[in-house]
This record gives sequence, structure tokens and C-alpha cells, in this order.
Amino acid sequence: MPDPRTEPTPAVSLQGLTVAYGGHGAHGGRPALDGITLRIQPGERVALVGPSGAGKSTLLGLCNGTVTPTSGRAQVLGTDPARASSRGLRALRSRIGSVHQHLNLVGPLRVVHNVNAGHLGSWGRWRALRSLVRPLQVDEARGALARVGIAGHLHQRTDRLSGGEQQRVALARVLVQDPDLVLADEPVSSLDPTRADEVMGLLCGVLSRDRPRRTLLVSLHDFDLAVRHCDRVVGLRQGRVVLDLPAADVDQQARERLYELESER
Amino acid sequence: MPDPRTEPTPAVSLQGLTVAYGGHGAHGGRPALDGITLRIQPGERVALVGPSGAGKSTLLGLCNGTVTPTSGRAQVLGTDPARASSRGLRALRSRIGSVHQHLNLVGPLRVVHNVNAGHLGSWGRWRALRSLVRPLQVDEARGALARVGIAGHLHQRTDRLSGGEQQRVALARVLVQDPDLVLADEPVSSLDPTRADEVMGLLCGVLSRDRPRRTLLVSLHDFDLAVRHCDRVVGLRQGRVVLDLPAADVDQQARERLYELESER
Amino acid sequence: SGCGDTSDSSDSPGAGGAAAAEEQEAGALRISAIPDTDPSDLAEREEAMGAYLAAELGVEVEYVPVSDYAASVSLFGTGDLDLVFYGGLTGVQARLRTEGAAVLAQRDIDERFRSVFIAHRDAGLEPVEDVAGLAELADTRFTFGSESSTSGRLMPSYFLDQAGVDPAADLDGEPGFSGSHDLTIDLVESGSYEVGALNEQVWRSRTEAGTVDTETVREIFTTPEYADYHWIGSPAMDERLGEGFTADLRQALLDLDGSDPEEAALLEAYGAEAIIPAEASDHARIEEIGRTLGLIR
Amino acid sequence: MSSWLAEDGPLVNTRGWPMFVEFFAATLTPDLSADFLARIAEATLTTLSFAVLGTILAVAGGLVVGVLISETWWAAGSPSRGRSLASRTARQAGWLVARLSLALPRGIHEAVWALLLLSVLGRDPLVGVLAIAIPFGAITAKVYAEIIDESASGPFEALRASGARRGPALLYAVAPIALPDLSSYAFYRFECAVRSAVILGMVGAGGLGFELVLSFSGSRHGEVWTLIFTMVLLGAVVDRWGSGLRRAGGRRWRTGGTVLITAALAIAALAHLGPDLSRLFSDRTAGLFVGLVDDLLPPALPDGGWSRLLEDSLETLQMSLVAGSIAGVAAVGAAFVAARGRGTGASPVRRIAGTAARWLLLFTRSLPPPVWALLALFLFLPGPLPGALALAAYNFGILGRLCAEVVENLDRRSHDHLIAAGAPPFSAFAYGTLPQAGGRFLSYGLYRWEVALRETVVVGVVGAGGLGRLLEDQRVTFDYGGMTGTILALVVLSALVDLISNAVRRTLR
Ligand SMILES: Nc1ncnc2c1ncn2[C@@H]1O[C@H](COP(=O)(O)OP(=O)(O)OP(=O)(O)O)[C@@H](O)[C@H]1O
Ligand SMILES: Nc1ncnc2c1ncn2[C@@H]1O[C@H](COP(=O)(O)OP(=O)(O)OP(=O)(O)O)[C@@H](O)[C@H]1O
Ligand SMILES: [Mg+2]
Ligand SMILES: [Mg+2]
Repeated sequence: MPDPRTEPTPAVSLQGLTVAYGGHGAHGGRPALDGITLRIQPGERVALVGPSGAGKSTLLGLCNGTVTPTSGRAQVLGTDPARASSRGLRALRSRIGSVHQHLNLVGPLRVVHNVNAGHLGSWGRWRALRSLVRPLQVDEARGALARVGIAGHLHQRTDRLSGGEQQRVALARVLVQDPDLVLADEPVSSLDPTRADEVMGLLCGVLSRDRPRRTLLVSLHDFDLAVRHCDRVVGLRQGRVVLDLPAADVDQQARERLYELESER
Repeated sequence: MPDPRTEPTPAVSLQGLTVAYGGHGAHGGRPALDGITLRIQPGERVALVGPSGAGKSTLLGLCNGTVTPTSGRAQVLGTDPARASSRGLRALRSRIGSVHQHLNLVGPLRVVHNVNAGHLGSWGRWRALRSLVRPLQVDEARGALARVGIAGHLHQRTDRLSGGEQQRVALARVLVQDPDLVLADEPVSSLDPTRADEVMGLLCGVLSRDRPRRTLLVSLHDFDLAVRHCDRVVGLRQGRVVLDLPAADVDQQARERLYELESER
Repeated sequence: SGCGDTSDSSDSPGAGGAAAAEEQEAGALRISAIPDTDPSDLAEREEAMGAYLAAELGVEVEYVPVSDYAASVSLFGTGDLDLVFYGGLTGVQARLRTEGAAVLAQRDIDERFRSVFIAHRDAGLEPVEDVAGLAELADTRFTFGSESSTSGRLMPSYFLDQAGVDPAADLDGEPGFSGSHDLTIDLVESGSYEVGALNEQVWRSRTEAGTVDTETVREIFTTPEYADYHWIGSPAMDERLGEGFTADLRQALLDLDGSDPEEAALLEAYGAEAIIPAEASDHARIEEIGRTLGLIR
Repeated sequence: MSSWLAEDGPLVNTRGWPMFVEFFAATLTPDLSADFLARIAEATLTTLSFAVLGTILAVAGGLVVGVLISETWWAAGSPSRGRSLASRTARQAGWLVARLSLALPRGIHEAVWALLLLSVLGRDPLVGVLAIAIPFGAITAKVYAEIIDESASGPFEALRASGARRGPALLYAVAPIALPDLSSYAFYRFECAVRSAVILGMVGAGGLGFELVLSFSGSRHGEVWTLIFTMVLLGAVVDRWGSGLRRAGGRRWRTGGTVLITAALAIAALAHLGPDLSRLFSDRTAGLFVGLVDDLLPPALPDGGWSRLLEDSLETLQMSLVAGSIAGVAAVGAAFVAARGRGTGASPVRRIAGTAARWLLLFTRSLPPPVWALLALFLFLPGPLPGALALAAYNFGILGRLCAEVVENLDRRSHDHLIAAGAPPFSAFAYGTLPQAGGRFLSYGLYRWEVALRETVVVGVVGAGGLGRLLEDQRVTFDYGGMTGTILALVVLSALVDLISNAVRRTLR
């Protein structure tokens, strides 16, 4: 292991993190995340895999501070989201781009505004308001949409788009936000293989400015995609890390063990 | 071609169907579906594939009457949904089980109610209302949930479940509905490969009563799944059928052609 | 009808603000009356009074319709009304809240005003001879008129009390407040309330007009006389409209004697034969009763 | 306090039924004389002028304050569990104070506001406008806060999670979703302002409500019906306009048109009324204000002291609870029938039923509470029962409209999905709509309950007690100290209902 003093600050560092959702869970109280310790270096591209309900979305939520840990410590881009001041949290968050599993786009809004919402972390209040009346930075939004293949939909109502088109709007939002860390929760689940490949490439892309490669933490169900685009695969199962390997080293047996059906049935 | 007189009534028969959504579409007015002619026999299992925005969801919507065709005729289980009386339409619909791409579950409701909603087509008003107060046929609901692997979540609020768990609730609803025709729009997009396989098997399953195999029309992005579970693959692209082959005959080249990126960008 | 005129001369009630501000410069006399019986005739009557006073005093007169007793008293208190025709109780309230307000005059009938108690036939109540007879109203369903009405609430309350019936405790349930004399008749007629009390004047005019079923509702008692309505004037009038204006106004009111057809019609609208002088002391008894009953504080 | 539902003796007043019939028979003979119609036209103009200005102020103020008292604003998307106890407590306290401070303007009935403003500002159209704007604004703020809280969810959290400030996040993620509900409510407020009967007459401004009071207390049924029909007609126009706007689905010209028309109306109303703004800051006003405050303070107990206050509070609670429950249940049923745009599969029969239901709702809320009370008295003997029924009938019309519009504005995808699976409309409503609209229904139901608490007009005529009765008594006797005391009691009740409303909705969310 390298000397901790010379190692760069990790992009994400989780230590013994546990998340137990309140209420009568279905697991007899088993927490959604159970003592996760994980360290991701800047520029690393990590695929998060695991069966449905393993805790992938919860882990991504921890990283942007929408989920609060029951115990343990998280450090994201040098800040602990659970302990940051609200100003600090906002500064942190504007450096993180998230694609939510349910997309969370604003349906009645036109596509251009949903994409421009990626700017809200950096735009001032008035600029944000003005853009709602008459969209600003339209060319940038159009460019981002073109990169995901739906430039023609710029002025449509977002909820009129097909499932895959909506997913790409969410991705375009992250592209205009241009963050240091991307947290993407099954960002290509509604896309066909070819477009999925394209989009993964975009997410992994080198940042335009003088920064190094973007750090990427992406939950995926498609192992091939994971291996093709990521450096490292982290497998979750029942809230625990059960696999953490360089992408190339994941074999068929590991996959099968990871996804094995629970004895529950 | 067999003699039309001896041929059984097709489960789905579409003739020259065109759907043009109103408003300023992004395609310079290109319709979402453009003269589709398709015939599916009872018991057939058809995978609908094609790039995002090809019109898959629109086609499925046509079959259960949620989308009205601009021109052309549809015949589903012997009835034209666009021309049926409201009583006739309801009778038809209770024989069709749909899994929507966006699931459209009722978030604040408990899982058991969302599953039981599959009974609404056959339950009377009062039975439906009573069940909201105190769930009826709980064992059946629990059984369906067990088959998709989430029996433990029976009494949870649906919007508290993980993405894949929610998708399985939608599938369990179709299982209790036990319909003659299943229209499933990317029903396993949020599931890991192992669970996806399981669930596809369930959807294709033989009906419990004296009926023949269930007819299945399912849109998929995963070609392997399609080939494994379906008899026939229909490929859509820009609203047209560009591929219609027995599952075994689809080759790599056909796939690539189907998903080819548009020149748009 | 009356209210049609209202809008003509006051340039629509709504336009009061701007118009009032201008007229105030010009020194308009703003008159009002409490919203008592038959309110749309009220407007007609007050318009006529306005015209009379304008001619008599050579000032502009504006009639301000106010639908609420308490609001009217408040407006008098803020100096937004100059001359108001109040009921006994409201007049006392207004004077108590406005230092220097003067009693100007009253109608001849106001010296000896009366209320009537009416009852539904099925209540099985017999007409009574004197106040003590009202004791038979114990345990009946009873309604007053408006809360601030002298003839519909204060005095009936007083006479009930005299007969040993405490309206708050001895009736069948709480007493009702129908809101107006007319509604009191309707509610007794409908049998909802067995007994009600109202202004004698209204009762007479309704029975004469035949708009009440005297088979179903009948009068069981007419109260002794008491002083009721009177005009009071704002203390700020002299300052605003000229020294001695209050005295002129009082005289103008008293001069209303029916010597020409218009004056006669005006008097008739008031249901009076003449306007006579009034003193604050005429209403001392009202004040006292009001205090006893907690209606004046 | 009597346990009045189990009261011995008869409750029904059979003798009054002919008069009930007679009252409705007068619908056939409304007063259509030219004179009267001219008067109504004038009154309509005046009423509209006040209503436009009052509503604009109320909605604008309500929007700003509504945002500031919403939980969404105070919670602001940050994970509260992790924050320090101090900052969490500060947030909670801030929200609570902001929220409760609105219970004061809200807890005071419009008529009381009018009287208070009158004693300070004197006779000016400003009083009418403010007497509408202040209490309506406070209620609008509360309702808007709840709409915002109900609308803020995934998309809002997502924007916050990418570093957006709460203001812009609200603009981008909540406003587009809440807009139909916000505008529905604004139109509803306008309708209420048109109906607001007492206020304008009190300030000597006339108006439709004033005319109605006159005709009603003079027992002139023909005129009463003409006025009610006028209000129904106005209500229908407002209703159509509002629903047209909401269903425009992004047609910008309709939104733009509405803004332009509203602005034009406001200017016309200002010109027509000519309120004297200088009054707000004059010395006379200051003097009168000091005098009023002097009168109002210190608060005093009514005759009978605490026990009277408590007893009246309980009676008020009882009556309003019965009224609220009846109205609530009936309104949800009506909402199911009356909601427009049920999309595919709406049979002609349903459409006709829907139209009929909407007119019924419009009609029931166009009859003012005093009229309902009188009608109830033709059917029942005096006491809290007819009072509760009168309040229930009136509130049914209002709640039914509010709930129907909630249903119309809802994201209907789950509902439509159930329809597409063959569910009959009623079942689809029960499974697909109710669970999502439940929070909003509840918040409207509780809000109407709160309004019923202070509804003063009805209780007097039906011979029932309660805080409304007490307050009215104090108002007409100028017992300002007592009024303050009673108002405080009402405010406490309002605040209580408000907190209950919030707690219940929070568990639903
Ligand atoms: N309600 C609507 N209004 C306008 N256009 C629509 C609407 N629904 C779909 N479209 C358009 O019609 C086309 C086909 O949409 P559809 O949802 O059928 O695609 P799809 O094949 O299901 O795509 P995906 O795989 O992304 O879900 C798309 O370009 C979409 O933008
Ligand atoms: N808000 C919540 N309240 C209660 N339980 C929750 C909540 N969110 C998630 N859970 C539970 O926590 C567990 C982990 O959920 P999570 O969403 O992290 O899974 P996931 O790995 O993303 O699954 P999927 O691949 O299906 O999206 C699940 O069993 C889920 O039911
Ligand atoms: Mg997930
Ligand atoms: Mg689709």
C-alpha cells in the first residue's frame, strides 16, 4: 500500500458507512448499507454492480449528501457532505454531477431548461430566473443534446419524450454541468447497446479544461459495459462490498456469485 | 402462407398503422409510427427491439388503446381498441397486462395494493374499495411477489423501494392479473442479468388455467434476453418495421444495422 | 328605485374614495343611517333627505350606505360620517365613542317607540297583557333580530328580563339572531322559532301589506314605549363646514314640517308626522339598559 | 355544553318545509326588472374592482410568504439528520415561528378585519381592498406553502443535489409542477373575493354581496335569486377561464393573455375605485392606530371567563368538525365526478355527469352561508345541527371545487395506467388518484375546517353558540379587549389545525 502521506486526497472515501432506513424494512432490520469502506482516487472510473436492492443507489446518494449515514464517515472531494455547512455542501454539490435512477427531470419543462438546470450550481439567482423566461446558453445545451443524439428535441416538453430520450436529457444535464465527479445510477438502462456505449464514453470523457480525467462512479447492470468503460468493478450484495477488482480481472464465476438469487424464495 | 380461413384470429393485428403526435415534433413532422403492419399469433412471444425513440412504446400503447392511431387499423384479441365502446374497451383491457416503461406505480400506496391493482379489471367497485382498507387476496399477492423475489416488501410503501424492486412490483401486478396478452415495455431494464432472466421466464410462463401459452409482446434492449426468451424479433427504426425474423436467425450484422447511429449528429 | 338613485348622486358607491376626497375639499355633508328595516327603501329615503338638506343648507350632501351597525359607528368615530340617523342603542354607542357628538333631533314617533312579540300559532301561546306576562316565553325557541338593534334586541331583552326570563339561560336553547326584522317574521312563520321580537313599525307595515300569514303568526304582546331613533352630528362639522353649522343643521331638521309636498313625502318615508327636538338625556334609560345587559361597555 | 346530536326532542322542523319549497320556487321568478338589473350591473362592477385588486395583492403576497413558510424552503434539501442539533433546532424554530405568525391574520374573520381597518383608515376603498387582501393573503400563503411542499420531491432534490440554491431549484423543479395548482387556487380566491359579502357593504362601498344582504334581510326572494344567479354566472366565467388556462398545456399566449387581462383589469379597477394611498401614512391614521391598539390591549376574557371561552371553543370545534367531515366526504365524491379531462374512455354519460356536478358545486358555493342557514332552519329546528349543515353545504361547494381541480392537475399517469389495465373508473380513482391526492385533499379539508371555525355569520341565526357568536357579540358591543381575547383563542385553534394538518401530511409524504 502506498504511503498515505504522499497519496493524493481520494475523490471518494467511505469509512465503515452504515445506512439503515427507518421504518419496518423488509429485511428484518438489515441496513441498506452495512459497514462500507471504499476509496476512490481522482480520475478513477468505478462500476458499481450488484443485484437489485443491494444498496447501489443508497451508496451513490451518500456521496452527494442526499442520504445521511446512520454511522461511519464519508469524505467526498475533500468534504464530508453530512457535516458540511449548507454553503459548503452547495459548493461541493455543484462539483458533483448526478444522474438519478428515476431521472427526476421536470416533466412540464422544456428540454432546454432541464439541461440548463445543470448550470444552477454556478448561475446566480437572476440568471436562473432570466433563463426560464428566455433560455440562456442555448448553444451549449444544444451541443450537449447533440452529443447524446437528441439535439432535435431541444424545445419539446420533457415528458413527451421517449424513455431513452429522457434518460439522455438527464445525461446532457450532467454534460453541461461539467463536474469533477459523476455519480450515475444506471444511466443507460433505457438505451440500446449502441447508444449506451456512446453515452458511457461521454461520461468517462476527459474534462474539457485543465483538470485530469473525471472521476466516475456508475452503477450498472451490464457487466460488459462495465468492463469496457471502467477501470474497476465494485460489487455490492445485501449492503456489503463483496467484490472489488480491476475490471479486467472479473471472471464469470465472480459474476454468478454476485447475482446469485437469495434463499428468500 | 396458410389459408386465412383456417388461421386462428391473431392476438394482435396491425394494418398500416400510423401515429403522429401533435405539436412541433423534433423530426420535422415524421410520425412516431409510420405504416406499421404486424400480425402476432396467440401464444407467440415477440421481442420488440430498436433504437431509443424508434416507436416501441408507442406501438405497445396502441395495443392497449392508450395511444390512438392517426390512421390504420388495429385488432387486439379480436377487438379494435380505437373503435370499441367504453365497456368493450374495459373488457379487452382486463385481458391485457401492461408493464409501462415508467412503471406508473402509485408511489404512496403499499406494495400489496399496487400488486392487487392487477385485480381491478375483475373486481367490483366495493371489493376494490374494501381491499384498500384491508387488503384482500394477500396470499396471492405475496405469492406473486415471491416469484419475482421481493415477498418481504409486501407492506412497504412502494416509493421506498429500490428501482429494481419497483420494477418487480409492476411485474407482480401483471402476474396476479394473469392476462391473455402481456405488453411489457422494457420490463427488466432495472434488473441485474440473473433476475432479468428469471422474470422473463415468468412472463413467458404458461397460463395456469386451460388457456394456451400467453402471448407476449415485449420491448427489450438486451438482444441476448430476446433471443433466449422469445420466438420472434421485430425491429423498429424511425417508426418503421425494419426487421422481422425468428429469434434464432438474427445475426450480428442485423443488430448493428438496427442500432446504427442517425446521421443527425 | 332607491338604490338606483344612490349610484347616480354619489357617483357609485365604489367611487367613494376619489370622489369623497374631492368633495371633502368642497365641504360635502356626509349623511348615513343605520341599516335597519327594508334597506333599499332606506337609500331612497336618505337620498331624499340629502336633497332636502342640500337645498336648505346650501352644501353638497353625500349619502353613504353602510350595511353594518358596528361599521357605521366606527365610521362615525373616525369622522367619516357627519350626520347619522341611529337607533337608540347605536346612537348611544356612537356618542360614547365620539366625544362631542351632539344629539340633533328625533321623529315624533321615536319618543314612544315600541317592539312587538310575535308567536307561531302552534306554540300555544296566548296574547299577554303586561310585561310580567312574558314569563310564559320561558322554554320557548326565541329569536331576536340584529344584534345591535334597539327594537329587535335591546328592549325585548330588557322586557324579558323584567318578566324574569333570562334570554341566555331560560329559553329553549340559545336565542337566535335572525339578522333583520323581516327575517324574524319569516323564521317565526316557518316554525323554526316559536317566538320572535321586532320593531313595531315593520310588523305593522308587513301585516298591512299582507306579506305575512297572520293565521300562522300572531302578535302576542306590544311593549311599553321607549325612546329609539335619533340623529346625531359629528363634532368636527363646525370646523369643517363652518362655525355654527351644527346649529343650522339641527334647525334644518326641525324645520322639516311637511309644509310642501316634497317635505311631506320625506316625512312619510320616515313614517313620522314631525321632527322634534331631542336631548342626550332622552336615551339615558337605553344607556342604562345597555350597560346592564352588557351591550354597552 | 349539550351533546347536541343526541339531543332529546325533535330535530326536524316539518312546518317550515313549505317555506323551503317556496324559497326555491322563487328561482322561477327572479327579479328581472330593468331597475334592479341596472343596480346589479353597477354592483358587479364595484365588486369586481375590489375583487381584482384584493386578489392580486393576496396572491402576490401569498406567493412570497408561502415560499418563505414552506417546509421545503426551511428544510432546503439538506440532510437534516446530520446537521448539528443547534442548526436543526434553529431551522425548526424558524419554520414554526414563520408558520404560526400567519395564524394571526388568518384567524381574524374578514368582517373583523374590515372593522379594524375601518377604525384606522376611515372610509376609503383601500379598506375594502385590504380587508380582502390581508386575510386572503394569509390563507393563500398557507395553501401555497402546502402546495409547494406537496409538489417538491425528486426533481427538486435532484437539483439541490447538484448544488442549486433553493430559490432557483424551486423555480426550476417545483414551479412548473405546482403551477396548475397555484393558478387554480388563485382563481378560486378571485371567486371568493367576488362573493365576499360583508366587507364591502361595511365600508360603504356596496357591491353584490351588499345587495344580497339587503335583498335577503328584506326577504325579497326574487331579488335574492337574481343576485345568486349573477354570482353563479360570474363564478362560471372565472372557472372556465381558470381551467382553460391550466389546460393550455404550455400554450404561452393563454398565459400571456391572462397576465395582460389581469393587468388591464387591475388598472381599470384602480381608476374606478381611486384608493387614497396617502391615507396609509397620514398623521390621522397613526393617531387612530394608536387609539385602536390602546382599545385592543390588553386582551380580556368574555363574560363568564375561561369556562365560557373553553366551552365556546369546544362548541365551535364540535360544529365545525361535523360540518368539515360531511363536506369533506361529499367533496371527495364530487371531485371524482366533477374533475375534467379524464382523457381516454370518458363516455358521454360521464361527461354530462361531470358538467352537472360542476354546476352543482358552483351553485352550492354561490349561496352564501346566511342563506344556507336560513334554508337549514326551514328544515331543522334551531341549534348546532342546522348550523353545521349550513356550513357543510357551503363548504361542500368549495371543497368539491378545490378537490376536483387537484384531481385535474394531478400527474395522471398511474391512474391512466390502471384504466389501461381495465380498471373501472371508480376503482382507478381509488387506487390511482386518491393515494396521490390524499395529502392535498386533507390539507384543503383541514383548511376549510379552520375557516368554518371562525365562520361567524351562520351561528347567530341558528341559535347556536361558539367563538364566532361570541366574537360577533363583542364586535357589535365594541368590546375590543374581549375581541382580542376571542381572536387569540381562534388563532390558537387555527394554529393547532395548521400543525395537525402539517403533521398528518408529513406522515403521508
Ligand atoms: N406524447 C408524445 N408527444 C409527442 N411526441 C412523443 C410523445 N411520445 C413519444 N413521442 C415521440 O415519438 C417517438 C417515439 O417514442 P417512443 O416512446 O415510442 O419510443 P421508444 O421506441 O419507446 O423509445 P425508448 O427506447 O427511448 O423508450 C419519439 O421520438 C418521441 O419523442
Ligand atoms: N427511502 C427508503 N426507505 C426505506 N427503505 C429503502 C429506501 N430506499 C431504499 N430502501 C431499501 O434499501 C435497499 C437498498 O436500496 P437501493 O435503492 O440502494 O438498492 P439498489 O442497489 O439501487 O437496487 P436497484 O438495482 O434495484 O436500484 C432496498 O432493499 C430498498 O428497499
Ligand atoms: Mg437503485
Ligand atoms: Mg419507450
